[in-house]
Amino acid sequence: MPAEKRMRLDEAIDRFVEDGSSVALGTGLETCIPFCAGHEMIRQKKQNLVLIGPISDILFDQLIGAGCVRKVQAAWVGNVITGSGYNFRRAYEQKRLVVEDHSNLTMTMALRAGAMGVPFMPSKTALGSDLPRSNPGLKAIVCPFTGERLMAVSAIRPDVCIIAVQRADPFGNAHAWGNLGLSKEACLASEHIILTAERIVAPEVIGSDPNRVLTPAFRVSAVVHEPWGAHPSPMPGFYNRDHQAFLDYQEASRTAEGYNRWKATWIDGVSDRKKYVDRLGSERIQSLALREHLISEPADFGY
Amino acid sequence: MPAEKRMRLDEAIDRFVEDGSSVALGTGLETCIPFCAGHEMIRQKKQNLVLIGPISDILFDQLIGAGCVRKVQAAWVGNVITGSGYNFRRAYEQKRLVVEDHSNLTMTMALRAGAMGVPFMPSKTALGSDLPRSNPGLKAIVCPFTGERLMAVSAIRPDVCIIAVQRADPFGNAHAWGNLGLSKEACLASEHIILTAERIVAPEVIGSDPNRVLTPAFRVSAVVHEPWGAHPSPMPGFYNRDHQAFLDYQEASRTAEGYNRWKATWIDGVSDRKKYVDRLGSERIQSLALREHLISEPADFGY
Amino acid sequence: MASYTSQELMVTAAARHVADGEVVFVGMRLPLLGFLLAKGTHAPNAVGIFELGIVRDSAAPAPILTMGDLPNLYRANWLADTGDAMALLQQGRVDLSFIGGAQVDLYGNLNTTCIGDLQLPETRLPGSGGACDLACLAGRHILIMAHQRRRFVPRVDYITSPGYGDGPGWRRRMGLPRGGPSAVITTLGCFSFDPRSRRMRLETIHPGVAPETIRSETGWPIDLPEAPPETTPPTEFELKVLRRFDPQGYWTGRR
Amino acid sequence: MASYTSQELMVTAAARHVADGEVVFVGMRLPLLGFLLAKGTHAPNAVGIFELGIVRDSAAPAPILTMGDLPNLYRANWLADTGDAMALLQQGRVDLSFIGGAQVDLYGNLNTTCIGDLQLPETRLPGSGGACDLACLAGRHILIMAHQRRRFVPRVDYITSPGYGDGPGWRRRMGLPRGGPSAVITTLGCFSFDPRSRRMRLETIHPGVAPETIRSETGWPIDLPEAPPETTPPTEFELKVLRRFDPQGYWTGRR
Repeated sequence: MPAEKRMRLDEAIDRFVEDGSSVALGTGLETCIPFCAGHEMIRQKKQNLVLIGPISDILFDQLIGAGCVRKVQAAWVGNVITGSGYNFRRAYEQKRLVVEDHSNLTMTMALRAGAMGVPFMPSKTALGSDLPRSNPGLKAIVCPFTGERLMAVSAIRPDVCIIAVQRADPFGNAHAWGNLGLSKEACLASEHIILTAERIVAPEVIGSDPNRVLTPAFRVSAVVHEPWGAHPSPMPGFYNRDHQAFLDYQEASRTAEGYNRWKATWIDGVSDRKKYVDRLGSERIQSLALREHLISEPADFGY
Repeated sequence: MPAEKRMRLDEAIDRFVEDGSSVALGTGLETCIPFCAGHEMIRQKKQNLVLIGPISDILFDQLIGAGCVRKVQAAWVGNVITGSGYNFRRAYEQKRLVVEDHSNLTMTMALRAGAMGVPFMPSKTALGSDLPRSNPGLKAIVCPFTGERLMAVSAIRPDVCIIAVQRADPFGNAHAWGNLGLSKEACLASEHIILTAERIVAPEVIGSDPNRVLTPAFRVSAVVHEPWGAHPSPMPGFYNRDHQAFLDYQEASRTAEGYNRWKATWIDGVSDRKKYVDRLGSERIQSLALREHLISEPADFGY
Repeated sequence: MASYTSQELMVTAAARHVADGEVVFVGMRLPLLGFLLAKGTHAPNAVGIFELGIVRDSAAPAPILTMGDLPNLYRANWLADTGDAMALLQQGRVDLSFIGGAQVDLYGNLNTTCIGDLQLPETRLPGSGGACDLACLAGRHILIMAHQRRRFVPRVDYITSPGYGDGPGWRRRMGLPRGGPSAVITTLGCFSFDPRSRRMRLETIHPGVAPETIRSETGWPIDLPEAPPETTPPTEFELKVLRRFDPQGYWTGRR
Repeated sequence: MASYTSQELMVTAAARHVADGEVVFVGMRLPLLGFLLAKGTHAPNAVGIFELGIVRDSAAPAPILTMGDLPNLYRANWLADTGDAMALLQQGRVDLSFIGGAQVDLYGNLNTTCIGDLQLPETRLPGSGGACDLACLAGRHILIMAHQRRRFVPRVDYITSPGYGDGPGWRRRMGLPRGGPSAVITTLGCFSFDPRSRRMRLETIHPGVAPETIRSETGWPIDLPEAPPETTPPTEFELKVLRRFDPQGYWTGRR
């Protein structure tokens, strides 16, 4: 019998995210961002984190504003529907934050190199760009076969990867669906994997469709049951994007004081995700529910 | 409305596989091998083909025995449950066949390089082995970041990739499930993709689960309805492996004459897959049916 | 004639660059609308690739603010990995993409990383996202920008997304396999690049804009024809389709 | 004592190398049986990775002749790509693997490509499959071989799967990140490699085999102890489990 890995979110963050850890978050780009886990890191006052992700939407900005972050390795940090991430800007402009600039493709290759256990991967992007000026992990090389110029991307191997999934069993088997972004690479590349799941289900449910599994259970360190864990980002099969939350955050975070008030309400003012959802209120929650359902055609995995 | 791509197998092979084409086949390794397509290439007397695949099981051996093949790029050519591929041995030992030796990992990286549009990918395998002696696409390099020794693998970009899938719509949208091997890389890397499908279904069926799709429809050149197209290899959700066919082939192919008799019966003696299945007979067919079913848990792709 | 906002004019101009059947790598915000507008009008067979790992050849069934909104996943042709979308791009399977930016120069180099010095910038911007990749690897790409003197500079402070670098031959020397900006659509006009000099040049001026405004809002001495042709305004049909995709005017400035 | 075939002894000896909880990259034929036997006896928590793109921590629910048989996909932990299985291997997540071969030398280098000259071989063999990758990248690997003088040669004709090359330090010099053969299980005995010289040495001799047979079937002057210990034969329980997975004796020679 494999080991049960179920635990509370605060336990998982306490055990696997240390001060100084490198943490991959938001690897679905815009969907399934594990906001619950970022908020718990803020509540636990983690320090000197290195955040890794392609497009973090506002989660990176929130962690930066709370003073948890030393460095960001990302392609884009901001607010997808409004633009700027103000805490990110402030921290960088005040030299409190180191940024290693990636593109989505170089980040993909960096995590894929980590996943594949090689120190680099070649690409044809970023040639001629200034990205190598703000990223020592990018270096132009020459192809040993064709002689053409390529951009080598150095591997990234996060200490921890946190992924919000739809359903998991207590042993770390989990189903993820929708656009998957860099999630597969990030899981494979990371030393520890924390899954936050909308639902905990029996192993038989996951075993009925092993193609829907994101990463093998033996590589998973923790399984956390955290409904609405990705709010305000969308979770396919569960809830839509809460655009208003992104707009509200944009307004609130224009100043450090505004951000702190927002944080007092939505992070420090709620002890866990359950309280956060209570604060959102049932009307808000209901407005995000799926209205149009589309159920996948069955596949038979028998013999 | 996108274009319909449905056609008969003989049309698809005639249009997209030319003499001298490089063709990726058997990218599921042991499952979903498109035997139907290989047999049609033999019937059409294709010449000077370059076969690309990790472990072809006996399909490569059959094409080699029929004199269709100039070169093989593969990790392993034989008969998975019995060992040797006799036509392969004869052709190589008589210098009628060029082989570029890969491992499963170097073949993965070669097709992945082709898929990613880069001329090579680095690996840590095959270092110290003799594979570079029989494969000019392998070359030891030094990592530009760490200085460590790596094996660079040159990209492979097949002219055609033929994949046996469970179900497809007439526009090239298709579901594939089970172990996927190198199929995703092979599709992405190839100029043309021919899908042979156990079932043709409405677009709504495929659209209900876009995560189950192997490759985007706009890259597919032909969709062929070919039930039992992968026999004697197994097709998840449809039929089990026909071990007896592999054993029979082993015996038959020990001599060139034996192979020719086998070919006269099972390839030249049947004008298409329907006739092949008739020749197998209903008892044989029924013995391969799934007895234990396992239906995938639904996922909701709504909004 | 229909009334329309400046953003609606820009999105319409962008959409018209999409030929039917083309494969478009679709970015955030205005580019997303441009693609939807093209699909809804003259390019019904265009295929959209989204960096999240989405390929779809139909428009989303409901209005979306961003590509990660669930209607954009609904009945997609393919939900896959970002690496799969990038594979199609890097291979050369993408005909066209659109990129927005904060700062551009006369060779079409784009900056979305920092205004001023990289170490001590006046403003730190969000970064590349997929823009660098699109500028390097799409068959061609189109820039969509607010036209202001502080944004149209002789040389960008940081090349996030390469244009023609320092002129003819630069992309080849850098090792870029193809592409380059084919157009710039601004709040004042539509621009292209001279095939010989690779410098930005005016194609059409938006209705009601004075050539002098373009000159004064451009940070280098831009050559302008005496009487530049006008940008064709959006048709009623285009506006109707566009407003179906952006009913609140979130992106097109009617809120 | 139970009667058993030579193959049953070999599979049992192989299975005993699997520690509970280990991650095993499982190859074709005898290695597959060895893994199933270990899972069914002392290593119920072993995890199997298969090059087809399969990860499973339970035994297949029905007998299988090869890893692609559908019962091996049934309720797997993960059905994915070969590249995903290879990622786990290349990263160093695989503790152990088993490889069969046609020709081996005293440093454990394995040949499954050609007997004789590469260009004009006496026999062309199927090639590496995943064997080269396992020999390069698993934490350790075990060779399973028929013990015959023509197969146990001083130097293999072709290194398909690297062992210790030409001796101590060779793997490091080649750039291999870890690993090396930890045992060779043959039809005559079980062997390991001297940690200093990296040469193959006898550990146990199979019941009923004369030391002289090993000497005469080995193509280099192998040192043998006076009275080598005997390989522990399969227990009744091991045979019972093994025969459940190979009911026809297809692999274990009872047909």
